[in-house]
Amino acid sequence: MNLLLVAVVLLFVSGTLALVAGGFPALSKVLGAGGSVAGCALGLVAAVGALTRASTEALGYNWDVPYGSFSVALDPLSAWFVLPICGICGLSAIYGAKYLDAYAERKSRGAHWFFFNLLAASMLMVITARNGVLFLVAWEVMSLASYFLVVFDDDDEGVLEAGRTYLIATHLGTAFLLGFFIVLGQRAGSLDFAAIAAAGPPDAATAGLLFLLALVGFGTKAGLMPLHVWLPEAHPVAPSHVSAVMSAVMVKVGIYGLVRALILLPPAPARWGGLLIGIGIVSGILGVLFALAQHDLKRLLAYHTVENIGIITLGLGLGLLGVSFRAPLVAVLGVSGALFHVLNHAMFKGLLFLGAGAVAHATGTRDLDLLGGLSKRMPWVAGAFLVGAVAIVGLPPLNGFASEFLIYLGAFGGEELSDPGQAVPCLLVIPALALMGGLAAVCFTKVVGVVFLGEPRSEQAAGAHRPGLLMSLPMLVLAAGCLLCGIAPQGVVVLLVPVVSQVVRMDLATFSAQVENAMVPLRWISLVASVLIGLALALAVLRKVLLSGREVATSGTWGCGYTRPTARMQYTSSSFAQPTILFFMPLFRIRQTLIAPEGLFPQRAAFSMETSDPAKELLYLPAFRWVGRLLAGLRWLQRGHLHIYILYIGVTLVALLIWYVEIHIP
Amino acid sequence: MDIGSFVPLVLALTVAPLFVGVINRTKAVFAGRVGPPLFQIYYDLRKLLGKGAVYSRTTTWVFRAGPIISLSAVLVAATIIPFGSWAAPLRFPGDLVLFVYLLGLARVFTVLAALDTGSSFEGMGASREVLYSALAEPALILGLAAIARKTNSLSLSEMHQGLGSLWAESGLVPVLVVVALIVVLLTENSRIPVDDPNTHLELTMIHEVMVLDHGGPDFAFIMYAAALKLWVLGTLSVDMLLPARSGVVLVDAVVALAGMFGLAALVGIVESTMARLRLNRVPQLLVGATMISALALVLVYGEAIK
Amino acid sequence: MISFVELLMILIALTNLMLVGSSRIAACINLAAAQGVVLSLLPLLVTNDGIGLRAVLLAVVVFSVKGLFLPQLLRRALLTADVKHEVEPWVGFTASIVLNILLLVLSFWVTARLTMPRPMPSPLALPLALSTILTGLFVIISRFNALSQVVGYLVLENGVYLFGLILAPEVPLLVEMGILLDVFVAVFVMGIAIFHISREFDHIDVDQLTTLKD
Amino acid sequence: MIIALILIPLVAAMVAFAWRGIVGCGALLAATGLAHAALTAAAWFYPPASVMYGWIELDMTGLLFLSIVSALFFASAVYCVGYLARERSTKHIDLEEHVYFTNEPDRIFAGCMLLFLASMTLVTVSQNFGLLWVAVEATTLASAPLIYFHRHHRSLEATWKYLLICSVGIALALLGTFLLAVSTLVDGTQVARLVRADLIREAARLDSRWLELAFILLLVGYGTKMGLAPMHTWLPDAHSESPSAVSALLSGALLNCAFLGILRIHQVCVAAGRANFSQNLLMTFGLLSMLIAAVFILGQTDFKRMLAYSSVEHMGILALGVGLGGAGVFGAALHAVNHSLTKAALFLVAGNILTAYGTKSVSDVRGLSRVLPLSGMLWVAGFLAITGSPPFGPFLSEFTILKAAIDQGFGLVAVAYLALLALIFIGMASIVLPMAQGKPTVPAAGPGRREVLWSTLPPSLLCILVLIIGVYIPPSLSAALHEVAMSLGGR
Repeated sequence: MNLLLVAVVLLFVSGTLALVAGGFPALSKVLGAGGSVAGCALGLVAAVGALTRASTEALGYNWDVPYGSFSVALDPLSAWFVLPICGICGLSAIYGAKYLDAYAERKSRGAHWFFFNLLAASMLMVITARNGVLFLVAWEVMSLASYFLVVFDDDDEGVLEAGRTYLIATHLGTAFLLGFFIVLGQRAGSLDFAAIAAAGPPDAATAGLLFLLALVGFGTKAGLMPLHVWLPEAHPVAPSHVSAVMSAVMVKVGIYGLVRALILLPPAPARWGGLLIGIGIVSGILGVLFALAQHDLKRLLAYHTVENIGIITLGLGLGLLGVSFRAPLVAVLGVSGALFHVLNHAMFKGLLFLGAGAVAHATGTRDLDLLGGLSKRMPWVAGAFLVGAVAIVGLPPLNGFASEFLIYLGAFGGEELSDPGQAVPCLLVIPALALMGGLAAVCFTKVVGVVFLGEPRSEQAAGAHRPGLLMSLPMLVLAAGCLLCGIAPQGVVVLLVPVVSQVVRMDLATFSAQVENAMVPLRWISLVASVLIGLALALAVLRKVLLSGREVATSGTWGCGYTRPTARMQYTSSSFAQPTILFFMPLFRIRQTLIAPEGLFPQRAAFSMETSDPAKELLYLPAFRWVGRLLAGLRWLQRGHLHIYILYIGVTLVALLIWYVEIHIP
Repeated sequence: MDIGSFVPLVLALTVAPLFVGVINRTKAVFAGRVGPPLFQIYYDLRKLLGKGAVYSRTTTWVFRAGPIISLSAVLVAATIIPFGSWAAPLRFPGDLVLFVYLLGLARVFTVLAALDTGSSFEGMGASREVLYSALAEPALILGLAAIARKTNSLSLSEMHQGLGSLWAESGLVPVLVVVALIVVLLTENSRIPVDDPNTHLELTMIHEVMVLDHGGPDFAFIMYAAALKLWVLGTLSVDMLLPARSGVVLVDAVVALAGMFGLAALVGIVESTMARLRLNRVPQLLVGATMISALALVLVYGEAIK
Repeated sequence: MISFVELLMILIALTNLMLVGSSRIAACINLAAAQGVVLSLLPLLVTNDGIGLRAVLLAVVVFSVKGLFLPQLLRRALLTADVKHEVEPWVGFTASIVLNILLLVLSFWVTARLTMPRPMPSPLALPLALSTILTGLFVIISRFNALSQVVGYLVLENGVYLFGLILAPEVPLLVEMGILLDVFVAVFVMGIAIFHISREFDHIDVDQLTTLKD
Repeated sequence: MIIALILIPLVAAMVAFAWRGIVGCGALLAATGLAHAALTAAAWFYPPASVMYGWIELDMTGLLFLSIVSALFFASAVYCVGYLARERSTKHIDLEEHVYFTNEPDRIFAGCMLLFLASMTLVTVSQNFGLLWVAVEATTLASAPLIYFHRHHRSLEATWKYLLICSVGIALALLGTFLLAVSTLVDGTQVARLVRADLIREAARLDSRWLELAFILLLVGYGTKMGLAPMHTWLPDAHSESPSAVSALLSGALLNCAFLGILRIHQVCVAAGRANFSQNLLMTFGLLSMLIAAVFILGQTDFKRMLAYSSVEHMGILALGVGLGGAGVFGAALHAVNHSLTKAALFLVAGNILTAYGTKSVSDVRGLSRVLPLSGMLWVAGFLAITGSPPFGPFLSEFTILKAAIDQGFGLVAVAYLALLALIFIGMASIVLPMAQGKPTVPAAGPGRREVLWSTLPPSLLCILVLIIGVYIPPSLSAALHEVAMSLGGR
């Protein structure tokens, strides 16, 4: 615990120093990034220690603000979330140190590093806070810091717009959290989590209210549908290493909050689990579908964050159902799958965003239809990105598969769920996950294919350059992590055991038994993964042997008889995704523009597809407009006429007099 | 694990190409031609393995990695499938999920290899392939889920054994599942009515167009992988359909083999009697298959209740 | 047979009515002045413990301030700011009178419900105090002219003062003096403001001051 | 000592008025402010004795508000040093009507500022309701000329409205004071003087009817001055037209003083066991004010008016907090401090923006953080603080008030409160942030575009104070706030 606090302090101090040293960019960069890396390293050590010891260390000091106390603790759950936070933040800092040089002449980067390290520190504080006020303060600092990171490039009006959307969304979400913590602390008369836990569970109605408040409040940060609208706006416009941190880690803090809330609340009734599963399925499927429809690389990735958060949520929901159905295996599998996916998603989403950043950095565009052929120009990035893509699609032998596999097992439920009423909600998860997997495959074959393969579609893409070591290294590390967690999942899930036992409250005997049940298939998975890789290598060697000594020619791609193919004839992302989108047409609000070729010698023809987010178009904008009109209807109150103003006073006075005389005097 | 459990694998590795041969022969018969010899695929494979290769300038290592990874994925998938009364060498709770995702892996790399060529035709095929398989996956996994719930086991081998024991009263469920499985099989292996393996117009192709640029050993890998995939999925259906146990291992094996070639013939017949569907009809077929699987799952519970 | 106090009360009521009814600013000022004089007589009558020094002093000050000085101030302002001497009302005169009557009724209704802490010098006193206040407000509201608004403010203050006089004569003298001083300064400052307005805008029609709005 | 508190500014004012050739009025202001602040600080450690038979006395509530007044006056005085220097030139071109106008002579301005300080000090120390009334009225009269510092049409209009509306309100407050006196009559004899202490001591014997009536009238009267909707109408005009230093004082100090008046009578009501009555009224007006503020902040085009409406909002929050009772009162007391400091800082920064960009229209101000880096930072920080974001003070107070609302079982009130806060956040976010960010609309170099210490130091210090309160409330302060809350029937 102390170590972690040291890490927090280190982050904060280094950030501040970087801000002070803003005048000397080099120094400020070293201070900021270096401090970030050092702090994150410390944090990782602390977290791993806590996980292996499976212990809880708490500290409590009094803090002179109303209802506040500086009580923090590092229990397995917190420690588990510290892993991705520190891992991703550290790596992103290394990456960012190089990435930001592009802005050298336009921006002072001291402030950036301040907020970056502040973000990391505040996330750690949120994870460890054990007092409502402390939690809220850290939470809001986190949101603000990330906001200022998002609007780093404030020359662009779009960036500011997106940032504002984000700030407002997160602020509204926080409003629900305020309510949540206050209501939660009512029985205890204190906002310390310990006291709340001691005070015993609230009645069912209050618990339900609390659950909803937490779901909305934390769900907004996590980006659950339909609370996700800010996410695809804000994540793309931020500098890429910030996008990585936000998309891979900060949304997870929302998940952490949800889990923490569930621990503080009484055991969940089945309907909570059902609700989570429902939301998870919606977020997952719609998330991936919208992702499929995007042309902006980073926006696409942002929507995939929504999808993966959906997967995590339905894993959690599965766990809750397991608990309430007395089905320990389902509970353990669901929760551990979800939490494992938290880590995995952090790794591959971080990797993907860093990759996207490298692409944007090298080509100056994020528009898929302008990219292509980058795997020749930046092979390492391409390789790493490919690993991330395979991982996010959830294919063996990588980590994405391992965690989804656990959720699948939980969904099948074994002998535990014989009653249809219980089994059906769980079984719903299966086709949903399958569909998500399939669609994710569509989406990422599209991304990898259009960005890295084929011929470049524009000069920018053709002129792309290697990103350099500082930017490549973090990606390679993350890729290695994805592979490692895919090949040896059981090794990681072992660390998860104490965490899961916190979430599913069951006696250790049954619990450990179930954990063993969950472990067996994982060992097999790791065996298969290694076999798969071995086979691939063997075949590669075989091929080499076969081709050795034979002539291996190169020529143009077979154009099916057409001899003058150009890069612009390639399939674009729009055309690749079109069949799928057309099939799911009812779910989209699509604007298609088609300039059909005409005549014998058509001059120009074009096809493009814009999809807008229905949640935003149909839910939020109308609501805001309505409120706006409602309030604007009162603006005649202040038209500048003095005697009208005094009339208000007179009317108020007379009204009050009459009211008083009528009501209070018999 | 016993030696017997390796028989299905060996069988798959050796007999899979023959299965394709049988299909082609059946089609030839229906078309009134002599058709290629049954072992044609073996000849092709040998010839291709002996050849050099020509690569497009556009392509990168992804193009070369495609066939390799696809083949190895399918190979691993083959080690999960039981045959006759032999359990698979690789069996553990949840291996059915692994099976589905291995096929997915194979597909993804085929598609990527296709996109690596930068040819618009191959892109076209790829974009169709991914949609269809995305829709096929739920059908497949739901069908397997139904059987899994029925036999209370998450391993294909155990499911197979389990079905055998309750074949008598298992009733409609396996049949429905098999129907769904066959649709999936036709899709995954791009047979008629989903795709026409020996059409000659690239615009209409799905699978074949994706491998246009491959040659030599790579193409051999692809052909072999395709054959294996066909065999594996076929075995799965046959296992579901004929889980009868005579108690004599060999008899079961023969029954299963017979089933396989029956299936091959069936596919051939379908191909030579049906026309391929319009591209935009295919998704409906797949959704239909998913519904059938779902129905099977519901039935499982229906039986559980009564 | 009505007492002298009653008479004064009726006078106040009449001044109110004439105030809302009269169209000339000068007349309004005079009416306000008259009201001030009437008020200045009251302390001598309402105090139940004989006429003491306090009462006299108060009467004198009130007379000089409300009866003489402030009206004079307003008259001078009226001259300096050469305004049209007709007040242009927002509410027509007849309507004003009717409304004023209604306000009077309202005051009676309200005050009737209250329990008096002490015997009133006259049953009319309290309602009239309230109605005078309301009248003052009404004048401020219904007149566009800065000067007439000040007059309204004076009437308002008169009402308040009447209220205090009949209900709480115990309020220490010092406070009353302070209060008078404040009213005095207030009107003074308002006078200055009006002077500036008339110089800046060459009119003192408040209704045209509507630049600041949302 | 208390007398000194009032006399120092008074004398200084006299000097300013009398001495025609005086130079360095800014210095005079700053010096007086410093002395005043020093005395106030001393008052924390050596509680001054009461004078004039307890008419003038410094209780904890008074001391709290006095400290706010003193601190803010000192800040604005320092700001004025730079401001008057900038505004020295005789003729100015009016930004909106493009006619020439002159400023008030410095010494008049300074004198009125000092009178303003004196009168506000008197408000905070007067225990007698009559005297309180006199003092409040005096603040109006002293501040009216300040609003008319820039002698052009709009400021004159604002002054007139301020003068008339507030005078009317004050007149009603006077009536309320009389009614309060009436309530002290038990069968014809007065049981208590109009001094707070006596009233509280004899509260049980007061006539509750007349007391409640008195509360109504004082609420309307002082509420007008405090800016509670719907009597708030003078506030945006006066705040937007007066010099920023004055706006800061009006918003941060004057409104509080008026609020103090309401608190005093509320205190009597509490003592008399009529707390429910006054609390309900306060809650109603509080929520109403927040609503009105939200209406006019959304889509506001003038950033000084936006700040003014935000003051209306926060006065509403104060009223709501006191109305909720319990911990809400503590929250309100804390919020009074937070709001004053933050809002003053914001107004001072607004003054810098005004001089740099020469416009009050939001749409014409962009890229502030590049033209005036420090002011830009303060502008955004102040916005975050005033909208109740951690780690700034207002978060804690607004949170406390929210908690009070929920704990007292006013669920709907809590919901409305949160909703309105959210609306106002949205409104201010879409006004303030675009101003701070983006490409500057004016060249970085130009008149008034250089940040001088006089104009940046005061707001910076205020912001730092707010930040400190946000992360650490000194035990002494919270003890004082608790004492205040206790005296107002809260916790």
